[in-house]
Amino acid sequence: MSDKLEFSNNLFTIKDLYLPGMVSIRTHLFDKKFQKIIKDILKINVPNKLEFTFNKNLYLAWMSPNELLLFSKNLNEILKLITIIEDTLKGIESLVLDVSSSRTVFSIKGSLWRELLAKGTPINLCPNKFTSKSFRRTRLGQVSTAFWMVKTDQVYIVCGRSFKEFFFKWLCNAANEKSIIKFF
Amino acid sequence: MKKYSAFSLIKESFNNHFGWEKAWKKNNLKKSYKVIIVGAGGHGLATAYYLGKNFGIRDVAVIEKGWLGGGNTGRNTTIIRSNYLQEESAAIYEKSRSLYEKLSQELNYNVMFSPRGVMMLCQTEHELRAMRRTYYANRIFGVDTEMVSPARMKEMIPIININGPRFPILGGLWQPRGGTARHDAVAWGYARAISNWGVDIIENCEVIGVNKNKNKINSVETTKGTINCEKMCFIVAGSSSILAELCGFRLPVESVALQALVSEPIKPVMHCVVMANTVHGYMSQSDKGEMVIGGGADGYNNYTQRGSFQHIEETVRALIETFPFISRLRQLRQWGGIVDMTGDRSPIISKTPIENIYVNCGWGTGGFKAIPGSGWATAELIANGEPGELAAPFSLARFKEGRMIDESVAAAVAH
Amino acid sequence: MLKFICPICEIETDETELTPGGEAHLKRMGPGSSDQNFYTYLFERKNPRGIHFERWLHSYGCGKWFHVVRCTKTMEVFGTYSAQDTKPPKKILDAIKKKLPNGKNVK
Amino acid sequence: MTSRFSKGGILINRKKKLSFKFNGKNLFGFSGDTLASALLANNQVLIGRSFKYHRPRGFVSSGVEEPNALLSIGSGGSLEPNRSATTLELFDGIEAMSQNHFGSLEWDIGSISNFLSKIFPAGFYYKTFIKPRFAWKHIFEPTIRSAAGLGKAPKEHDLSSYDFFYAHLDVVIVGGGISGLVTAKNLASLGLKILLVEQKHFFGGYALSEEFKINNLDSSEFIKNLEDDLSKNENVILKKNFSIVGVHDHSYLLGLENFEVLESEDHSSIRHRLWRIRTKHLILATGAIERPLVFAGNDIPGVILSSAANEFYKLYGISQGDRVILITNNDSAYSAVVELFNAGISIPLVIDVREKSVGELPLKVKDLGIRVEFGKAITKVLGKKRVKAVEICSIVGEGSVLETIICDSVLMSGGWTSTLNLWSHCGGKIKWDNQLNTLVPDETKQSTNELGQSFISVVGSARGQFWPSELFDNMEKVIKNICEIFNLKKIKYEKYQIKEIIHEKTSPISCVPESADENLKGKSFVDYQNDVKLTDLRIATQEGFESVEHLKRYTTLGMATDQGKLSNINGIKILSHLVGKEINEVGTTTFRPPYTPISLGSIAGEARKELFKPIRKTPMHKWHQENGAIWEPVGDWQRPYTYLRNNETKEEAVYREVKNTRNSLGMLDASTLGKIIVSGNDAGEFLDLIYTNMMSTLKPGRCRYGLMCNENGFLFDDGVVARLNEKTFLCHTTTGGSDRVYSWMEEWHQTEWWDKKVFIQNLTEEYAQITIAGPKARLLLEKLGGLNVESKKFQPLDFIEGKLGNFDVRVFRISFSGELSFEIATPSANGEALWIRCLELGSELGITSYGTEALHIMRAEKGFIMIGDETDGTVIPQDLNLDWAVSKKKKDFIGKRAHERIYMQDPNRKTLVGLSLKDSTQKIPDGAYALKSGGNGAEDVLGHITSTYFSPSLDKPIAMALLKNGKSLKGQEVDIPLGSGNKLRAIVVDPQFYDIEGKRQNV
Repeated sequence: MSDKLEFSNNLFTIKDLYLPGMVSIRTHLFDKKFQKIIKDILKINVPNKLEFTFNKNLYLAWMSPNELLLFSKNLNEILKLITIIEDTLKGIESLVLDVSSSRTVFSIKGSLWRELLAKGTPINLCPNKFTSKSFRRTRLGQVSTAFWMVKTDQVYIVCGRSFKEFFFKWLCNAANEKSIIKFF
Repeated sequence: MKKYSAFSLIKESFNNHFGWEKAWKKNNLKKSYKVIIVGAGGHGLATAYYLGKNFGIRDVAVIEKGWLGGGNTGRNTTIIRSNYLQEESAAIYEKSRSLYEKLSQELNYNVMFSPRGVMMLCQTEHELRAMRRTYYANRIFGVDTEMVSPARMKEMIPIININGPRFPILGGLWQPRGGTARHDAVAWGYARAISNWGVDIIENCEVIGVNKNKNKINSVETTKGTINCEKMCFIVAGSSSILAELCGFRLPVESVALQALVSEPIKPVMHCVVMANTVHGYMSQSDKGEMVIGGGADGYNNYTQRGSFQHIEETVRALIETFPFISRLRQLRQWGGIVDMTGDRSPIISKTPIENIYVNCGWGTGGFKAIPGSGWATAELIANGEPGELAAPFSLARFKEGRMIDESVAAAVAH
Repeated sequence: MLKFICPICEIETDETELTPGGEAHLKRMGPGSSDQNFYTYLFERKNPRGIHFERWLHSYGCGKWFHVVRCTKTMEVFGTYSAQDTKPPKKILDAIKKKLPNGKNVK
Repeated sequence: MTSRFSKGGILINRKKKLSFKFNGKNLFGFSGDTLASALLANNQVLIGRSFKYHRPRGFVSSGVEEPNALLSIGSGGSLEPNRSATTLELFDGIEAMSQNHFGSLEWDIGSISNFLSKIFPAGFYYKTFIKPRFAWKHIFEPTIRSAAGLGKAPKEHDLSSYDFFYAHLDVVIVGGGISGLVTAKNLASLGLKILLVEQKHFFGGYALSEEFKINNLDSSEFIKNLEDDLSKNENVILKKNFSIVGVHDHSYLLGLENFEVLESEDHSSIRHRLWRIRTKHLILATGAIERPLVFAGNDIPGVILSSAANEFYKLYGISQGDRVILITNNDSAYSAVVELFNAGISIPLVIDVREKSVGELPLKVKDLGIRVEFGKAITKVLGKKRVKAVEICSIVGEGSVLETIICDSVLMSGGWTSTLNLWSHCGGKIKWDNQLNTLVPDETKQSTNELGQSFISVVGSARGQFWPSELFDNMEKVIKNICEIFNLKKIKYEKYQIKEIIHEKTSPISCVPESADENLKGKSFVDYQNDVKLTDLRIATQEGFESVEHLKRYTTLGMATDQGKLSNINGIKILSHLVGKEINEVGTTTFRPPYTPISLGSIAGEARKELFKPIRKTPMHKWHQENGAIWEPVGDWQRPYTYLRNNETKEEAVYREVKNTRNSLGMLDASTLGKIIVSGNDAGEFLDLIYTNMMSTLKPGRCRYGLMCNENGFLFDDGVVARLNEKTFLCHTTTGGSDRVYSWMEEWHQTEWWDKKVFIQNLTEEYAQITIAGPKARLLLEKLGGLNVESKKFQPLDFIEGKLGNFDVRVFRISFSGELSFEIATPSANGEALWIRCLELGSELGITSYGTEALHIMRAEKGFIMIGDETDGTVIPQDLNLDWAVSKKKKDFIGKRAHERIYMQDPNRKTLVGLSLKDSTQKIPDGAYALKSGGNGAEDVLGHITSTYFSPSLDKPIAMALLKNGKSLKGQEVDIPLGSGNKLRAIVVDPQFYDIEGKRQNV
């Protein structure tokens, strides 16, 4: 793998989480049978529109009306889950794919993370609009991304694997301590 | 008409310039004309000019909704070139360019045609190949162009950044006889010439209806009354669909906004026009010193003459990569024009489903450079009722037949 | 810089997150259609100065196409709806009627 | 002379001295100064030369409207031309240079054109330089061009950095003058998120210099209190040095925040930040700009707007001279006279063009013993580089001199123009109000937002009411309106006590004297920077340039860097007078963004150099980088073009790679190929519509080459489709095509065939893909181990899944090189490791990595087409002899109907052929055209070369071409003209050159 992507200054710590596990689950999310299966296997609910649900190790995010992204920091856990989910969903119109290699996840730590992201995304990041439940896909610094808040002072951002070096540079640049507004 | 020359200018200076006449007369509409041209932009005025010059048809009115030259003629980046790939395009644009060369003398009006050269950059291997194809096509179709190495380009345009790093310059297609002209002057010059022949130019006169007898034009309803005519041609870029609707048919055209901007004036730093297709931006320096910058069009239908700012951002980013020095210049002004986009991005000069109604539209982002050639070809179409060689390929029928004239050959991307 | 409510996400989306897709409700003409109909389908777009029914893609979001009703002159948005709706919802048509009682530009 | 008083100047901190340079001279100013005030403090009145005639010019204003005081600031990579000194807050070490002079500022050779100004009125260049034709190109234009422009462009890269920010707000208030601040105060308690911006480096606007009492407080104190109050409110963001420069559709605003002073102290700070704002409501508290009067010599340094003189005095403690006169058409300008008089300046005369005024201020001036002359005007100002005296005349008549008054500065005031640019950026209209003598917003034609509702309110003097007591006239209405918009309970509006000042109406007169003769008109400037005079406007209208836009374009009025902030209204008034129409009939021009010029650097933001555009890298990128790869950008991807070893040339490297692959073994990073999963019960049916050939009949475990056309029938992508299982297909696309094809499938699925039960997923990034090609390819796979790759078990167009060594892989037996070839896909995370493993194990087999160029050559040797080379958006599959991949059985697929059109059936369509050169030492150039043998002209054109290479495998040149009715030309000779004028002779052959029977790939 390429060199470690890590950055920190007085305000932010940005890190590539490396090799988390990710599964794309495509199906009709409103299907009650499907919702029950997910609840049974993962012990979490199917998230609402633009939100995510989670338990200890897993995040389950709403990507579109027919796609969920299941995310874990543990690749092996995910690989086990894929088989289970795939088997259980047989008979339901669905597509379950391991996409762990497709994307990468950055963690940004620092209480001013909203400010950092607002340099690149047109979405409204005010705390009452982007909440602790929110999962948003958007364009950020010319790159297609999705992010969600894992703690009040930490977000995870997903982007395509091939973009990650570019995107990391973009994040580091945006983390400039000299350009803080304190907008939020 | 008083002749323009250095001599008359000096003479007039002793008279405090009280002797100058109106550039074009402000006449009232007559009841009827042989030909009505709708749209007093460059193309409409040029059409009237060549109708008069080449065919002796001077019983003509040019009617205009707003002010003369106020559409895209006065809202473009004034680039003139003819280094087109397809034979049909090269023919009409080269005709146009060659007419531009002598236009000032012909009209006795300095349109400031400045053959300072047009450089098209090649920034990927693929683009280089495509540009070479254009170069060879140009040679065969009689357009004078040459391929230029990066080193030579740096000599010609010292402020260019040829080393990338993202898109290093691999070469360029140079058309030495391309350039720019003063856009407003082109309209004013043609207007002055045709007005002198007695062609009526009627501003602030909007067409609100078209009267037909069976399937043939009869008269035109305007905000200033009904005008009878034998033939009518509308040349109203940006409003073509609206005119077509009045006539009772539809055109394969969509209206979108194209934006441009200029920087504040600086001392001359770049003497030719540079076009960078990979990063999508083009730039020249006006005789006032402003850097004139253009880029891509919006992707949605729009009649507002305002576009989305992201296109300005993208264009400026692209040009800063190639010309880093402009970063510290300031954007002085931006504007938008509404352009007609056709299915193959090539124009339409054609008969229409209605007899004796002709249309000239669809020039997309490249209309200014075509003004004289387009006028020439359209005049021929109106006068003869059939297109000549220049106009024939640009008929409406081509879309039905699938005979596209597509210039965007570099659009496909390699493995 | 336009913004629309994506009817799938039900949130405001910025133009930079979207991709425009031209006229909506085109009827596809396949093999066997007449030359005129095929030409109309491929090229003869409605291009009104006024109310326009069009398609947009939420490309940087949910990845779904949707329909927008927008005035090309004022940029007013009359509403958005699913790409699988073959007709605009009545609510939107009513809003248009209210704005343009003479029905110009509206079919 | 101009100088600094020993005390006063509420903005400057006399304890903090700053040094700067002007034209090489070391000068001093104070913290809080603008560069303009600091220059004036040093008696630098002459500040630049005008654009056309190189006339000496001085400061005429104190703000963004300044047309004259444009300087070049800095040097090298931080050089900034055309910077207005009035808007630049002074910082230590500024290097400023005056512009647009040949020789020194004081002695400018260019000013010779001033003497020729009579011959060169507006539009002169349209009338001359016409003949002889060559002269324009070679003499006249170069001369005109060399005189063009103001400042010099920087030559070096910009060292500064720029920032973007997206903000979502409820209310944005533009203008930190008294109206803006009071509006903010009234809204602050409502819980709305508010941004208030002020373009200058201080709040208060004219209320700081034109003092009055508000709630029994001095206005400056009132402002200070407001500012303190608001800065404590967490709902309100207060910003100085911040301009809203554009209002765009759907209530999108652009704002520029300026950090130049900060950057001068700390080079790692950003220079500008471009704010991209969505707001629900916009309040314009943009104030007004004083207009000059038009009279002869009104451009001589020392003639200045009265409000500017007052501001320079009150804020920075600057005097404009020792003997100052005022010419005005209104009452407000008198306040400056009172201030200056009280400061001890001699005021020999106040000229009022009106017949009388019994307003409070004129009376006060009279009471001070100052001479006031009504009904008078200025014939002309005497002086060249500095005002020396003025000649006085009657307002009526031609300007016979009644008296000459010695003075060193002339203050002028032609009334006020409300600043309404932002009101009209997005479609709002503006009208002229004869009563108020200014522009006012036309409430019936407002800018609207996405809901079709107006979203802009105007408060304060931007509404055209300039006296303090009128400032808050509609404030209550605006606040109420906002409460309604946000559905808030009505709040109590705070009332302010401001004493009304009794005043007389402003005169509509803007040019004096009324019937000035031509000589005087020729010296009366309307647009300072572009040197547009009264005579120019007269000539233009005489020649029929009567619409505002024509006038503007013909004379360049209002086209300068100040965008007509001072000149437009006077120009329109003069035009209306000349053509005898009301101002509203003549019309005002459309204001376009930006309100004030913004740096191109800020527009690009952070996206420069390595952040210019996203770069996509494959998992093996680092290895390529370290092993001599030369990059070729394909879409956003970087792919190795070839790998240079030692001192190889590019060509040598490519040939080596080809030969090595053909002779033993090569490997290619094919990770960038698009990989799209289409899965579901209807997947086969769906793909039958997408591809031209039949996919539903493909057996699981097998692959098929497929083509995609658009609805126009033109081929736009190709690739191999593998059927993974009964309901799942994996579609490979070109590198450039992966995103496009994915979107294409989604689009058709969502908008046309949503009844088809499929899911589509783009897995391009999920897999790294390595092509192993060459006679020894199977050996390598066997060495990797784990899969049975025997030819019988694993046939061409088969694929297998399993473990290759330790790697999870899917191996496809497909060949684009014509060699025995395997494409190995593995999760991207393992891509680099597998690549390195292949190299290690392959080293004894003589493996080499090859790049895109070798790939291209090998496919051309085999006659395989390449999207983008053989296709150009106008080619249908049939043209490329790919009829076999276009199903005739299927009822429908995208492009099928289009293929039925007349032109697609034309036997003269260009079709793909091969070309073989007689002389094998030559190479057909890229992009060349083929003509009938012996032909020369356009009518002889047969077509063009689509691919041409020297084939290292065959040791001869090969090419493919699209030629008219190509099949009929087989065996015939064609000519290929070269750039040199020579021709190559070629023979039309089959486009397969190498291993025609396909023995090599099928072993």
